[in-house]
Amino acid sequence: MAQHVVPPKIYFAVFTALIVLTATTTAISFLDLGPWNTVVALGIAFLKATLVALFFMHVKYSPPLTRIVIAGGLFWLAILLALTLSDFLTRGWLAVS
Amino acid sequence: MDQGFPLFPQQASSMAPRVDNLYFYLLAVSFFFATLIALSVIYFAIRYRRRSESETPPGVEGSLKLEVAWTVIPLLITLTFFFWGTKLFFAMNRPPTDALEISIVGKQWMWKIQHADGQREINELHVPVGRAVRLTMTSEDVIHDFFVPAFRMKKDVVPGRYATAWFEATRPGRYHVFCAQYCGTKHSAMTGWVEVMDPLAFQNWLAGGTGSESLASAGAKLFALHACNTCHRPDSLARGPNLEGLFGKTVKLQDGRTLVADENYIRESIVAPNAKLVAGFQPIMPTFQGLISEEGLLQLVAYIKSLSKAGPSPAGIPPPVKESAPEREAPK
Amino acid sequence: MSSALVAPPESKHPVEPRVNYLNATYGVKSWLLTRDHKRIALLYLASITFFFFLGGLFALLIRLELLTPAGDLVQSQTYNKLFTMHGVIMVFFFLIPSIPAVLGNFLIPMMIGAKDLAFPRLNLLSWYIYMVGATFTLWAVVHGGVDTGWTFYTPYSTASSNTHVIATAVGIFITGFSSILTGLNFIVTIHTMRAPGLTWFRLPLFVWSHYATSLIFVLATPVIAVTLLMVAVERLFHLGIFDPRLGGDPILFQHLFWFYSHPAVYIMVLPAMGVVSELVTTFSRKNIFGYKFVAFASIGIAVLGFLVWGHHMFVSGQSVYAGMIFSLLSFLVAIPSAVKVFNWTATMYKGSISYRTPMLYAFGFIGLFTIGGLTGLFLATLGVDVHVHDTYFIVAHFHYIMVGGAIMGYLGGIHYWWPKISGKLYPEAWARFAALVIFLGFNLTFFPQFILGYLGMPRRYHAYPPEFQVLNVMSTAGASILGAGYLMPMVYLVWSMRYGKAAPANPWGSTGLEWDTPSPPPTENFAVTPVVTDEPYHYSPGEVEIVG
Amino acid sequence: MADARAPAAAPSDASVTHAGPRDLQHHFDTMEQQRDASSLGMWVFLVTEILFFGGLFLAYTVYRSEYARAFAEASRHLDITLGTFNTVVLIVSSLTMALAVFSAATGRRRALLVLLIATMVLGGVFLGVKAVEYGHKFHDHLVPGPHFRFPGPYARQAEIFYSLYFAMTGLHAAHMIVGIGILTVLVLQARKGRYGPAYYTPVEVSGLYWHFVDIVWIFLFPLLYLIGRHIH
Repeated sequence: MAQHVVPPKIYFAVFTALIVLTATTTAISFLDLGPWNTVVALGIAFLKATLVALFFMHVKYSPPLTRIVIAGGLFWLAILLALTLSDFLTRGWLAVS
Repeated sequence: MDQGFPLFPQQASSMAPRVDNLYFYLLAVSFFFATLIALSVIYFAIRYRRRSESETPPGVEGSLKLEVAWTVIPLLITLTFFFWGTKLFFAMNRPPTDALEISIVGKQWMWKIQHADGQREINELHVPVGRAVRLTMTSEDVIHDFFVPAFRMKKDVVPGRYATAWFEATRPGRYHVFCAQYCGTKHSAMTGWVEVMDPLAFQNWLAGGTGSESLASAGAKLFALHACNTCHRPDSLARGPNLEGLFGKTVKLQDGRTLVADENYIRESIVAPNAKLVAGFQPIMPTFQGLISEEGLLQLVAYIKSLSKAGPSPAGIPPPVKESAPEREAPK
Repeated sequence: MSSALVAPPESKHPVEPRVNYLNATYGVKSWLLTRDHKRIALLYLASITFFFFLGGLFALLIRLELLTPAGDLVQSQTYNKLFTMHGVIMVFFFLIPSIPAVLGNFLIPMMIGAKDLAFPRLNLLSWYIYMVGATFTLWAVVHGGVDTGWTFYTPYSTASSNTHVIATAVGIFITGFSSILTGLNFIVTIHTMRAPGLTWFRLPLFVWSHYATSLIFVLATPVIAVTLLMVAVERLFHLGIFDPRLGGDPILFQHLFWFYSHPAVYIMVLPAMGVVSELVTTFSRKNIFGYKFVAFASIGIAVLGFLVWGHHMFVSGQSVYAGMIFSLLSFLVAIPSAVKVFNWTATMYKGSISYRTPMLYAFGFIGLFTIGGLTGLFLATLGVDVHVHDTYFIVAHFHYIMVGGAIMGYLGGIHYWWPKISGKLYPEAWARFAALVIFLGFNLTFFPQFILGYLGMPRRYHAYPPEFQVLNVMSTAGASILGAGYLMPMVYLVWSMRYGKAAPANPWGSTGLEWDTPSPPPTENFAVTPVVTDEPYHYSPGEVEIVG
Repeated sequence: MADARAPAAAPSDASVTHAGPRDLQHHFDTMEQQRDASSLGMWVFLVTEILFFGGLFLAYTVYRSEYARAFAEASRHLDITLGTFNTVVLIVSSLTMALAVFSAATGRRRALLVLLIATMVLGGVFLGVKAVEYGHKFHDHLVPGPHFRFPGPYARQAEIFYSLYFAMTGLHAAHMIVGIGILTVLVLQARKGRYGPAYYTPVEVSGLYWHFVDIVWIFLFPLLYLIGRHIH
């Protein structure tokens, strides 16, 4: 896994992409897209995070186990968020709690 | 009630037999599986006990059919528990509409109870037999839990919101009330009694009460005292939403959400007015957090609810509480 | 799994004292700065035994108080501190580390043919972190204890209690990292340091169950860490994250707390299941029935264990629909446990079953864990849980799983690997007697509590109505027998260190790799890394019969 | 599975405990196994960090869904220019860290040293900007507690927003300080020429940690700073 040495030009390319994305997300946040604001902001953040992980953290060149570990971590975070929100979002449904 | 030591709780509410039937079903299935496993383990342990150290039993790999069987069968059985349990749970969480309204305020280490007609009790709850009773409960400090084992009824009483529970007593008598959520030093002293009386005896008890004014009329007084009517008024000068007919109506909020105005919404709008701002109104209402006690909030909520049940009755005179003839109902 | 390495001749009494991990180096420094996973395991053994008896002392005081309906032994404030400290110490300082940190640390490297865990220094750091966390908690105990219950429910813990909540919360926060490091160490070791030829499906089930437990360590513990941090910060700066008066929501605390605390109960029972799988196979001298199903049942319990925490909150104000979802998922998590019990029972079919002490503990585990598991179904059923929530029915349920299950498994494991750990044999007669006393004392203590629970006696009550007294007296009687039962192994195991007969390398004729090393093993475990060619638990030489 | 190990037939180097390259620890068979273990260990640790921050993200999500307007209002008082600047600072520090790992792998000792120090400096700049921001909050009475003042009707909900703001950015800053500590150790070791193409696992593993802390900020920045911008 670490044997694979990533050439610096890939790092610079990823770097510029990240800077551009940062500028975009800050700029877009001033437009009123209603609920879409959050979706776009999180989408860009997720994209930036994936770029950092794949290239800076060498996940692209790592054995599949690394990807499984990351996917597991994100899935467990999703469990925590989803099942807790399943309570908060359905509180008002039954006429009386 | 103190004869020897009981091994099973009394069934004193319409829900009790239904819960116990499910409990016995669960007991039966568990007993079956527990004995099945215990007997087979004991039988194998004796039948195949080690007779000599050099004994080498045959290797047995396993069997897919058996594995699938003892995965699917327990799953199907547990699903029956799930559906029956859920049916009961929904019944427990849907109080009948004509229930007698009683509000309870849990406070570190006592239960303060208020009847719709104004009677106040500490750690004592008098109810008529055969009549559904709906409890609207909140807490002044930490989480408590109103638990009546004989009714199989329990509900956490969380500060900052209303918890609702209901029961229909089916047998006169005195039954324990426990606080079932740890709440501090005298948690185990925060107990009380539910006194289930015949309807006639209950009426006499009601009449003999301290005769203080009803919840709704006390609420009307508070409504005037805090000058709520300067903004909440039916005419054009109103700067706050009109409260008549509010209870049970769907309200459209500033941020687009809509919700049904229930007790929790009314209470929150008094304590934190801008949490759920009504569309078309300015956030100018001050918070009354700490200015009005929990009892006062219950009285205000009762008053606002009374505004919507019987239409615009002049403030102060509560509409007569509908007294349905409490015929002896066979416990459901 | 006998390895190509020729095991040393089965000599009853090794002639000259070989160099082993115990006498390789001497002096306090050699123990306090050791990096040998076996010595770290013994360090853990000593510290958790101290906490077991401290927690047990609190339990006895509670049971003594409950002899009488009136609260007359101690004041209610003291009683609240007693059950809180009993809960905190038993859960965080005994049950969670017990099997993984002692037996797991000692055996996993040996079972997979490695010289040590992947990160020996982190392993020692994990013990020191445990001790620092324990010091904070002991400081709190000595200075007046904490009275919030081991659950720290807000707003009582953040706004109302005036006891040492922050010190205890910080203590548990620190000890959490000890679990994380142990879990991380096991996962990396099992993935990267298995001996050549040792594929995943040749691993002993003890290793599988510890792999599943490590997943829970790593995925659940951080959430309780950040939750206790928030409680401490909220208490210090009067913030409102969980305080309704300041706009917070106490139910959110319960979600965060139980997201960790339910998987934590699987941290406690899964390692014991791993031990029982080893015991049942060795003492039936038969390979496990349905190896893959038992292995994946451990992973299934670990994963499904994360989806069910809401069944602790059915009456807490959680929405009815969320209650339904958690109830359904709670039934799913019960299935893998049932599969394991059925497979253990099937393993005994046509076996050659010996009644040595470890097997008695395995029988005890299967019996009591089954009752604990089945009563869990009562609590997952929405309709019944409303009545029994926060009563002694729940107390009985989780003691059947933790004491009937986890501690029985722990004691079985300690007896089974004692010859390997200490190089000495324990006195068989005393050990069997102790196991019987523990089994009887346990049932007399906790079975009456099921009846008390359905009668409606609430948990954490200092005084109770008189009609509950008889059942409580029975429970207290059982507790004293159980207490006496637990003292016996403490005595004869320590005695056996000095006076026990020398143990051969493989006293039980087991097939694990750990039995290919001498007792007690050398620091490097294996002179030459073994090469594994056989299937796990291959007790019968002939080809394997497929049943049904 | 990442357990591509030396073929079973050649356990030769395993039996020889200490003769291998100086940096091979005794209980590992090969350098590659040691490297696999170290990076897997760091990745598993980063998963615990995901869950650790996850608890705070859950609290943020729940309260934002309940008090959306108040949170938007409160977040408008955060300084977006400093926030954006800090995000760029961290991205640059990720670049320098990645290049540092590259230099270690290719034996460029001087470049490794310079880049590690650059990463530390950038981390310091980030913390400096954070300190300035916290100073502004103290000045504007926006620190939760007795002195908390918030104009307009949403004072209570805003106080929860700022509790979460300080909790999340504070925890992130703490991780940043630990990261700078690790880099200091790396710089000291790199000065002694400890790391080269044969052995640079510590640099690589510390890089994983540093990039993770950057990713956490990549999510914190929009969630805390950007949500209130579009509401006028």
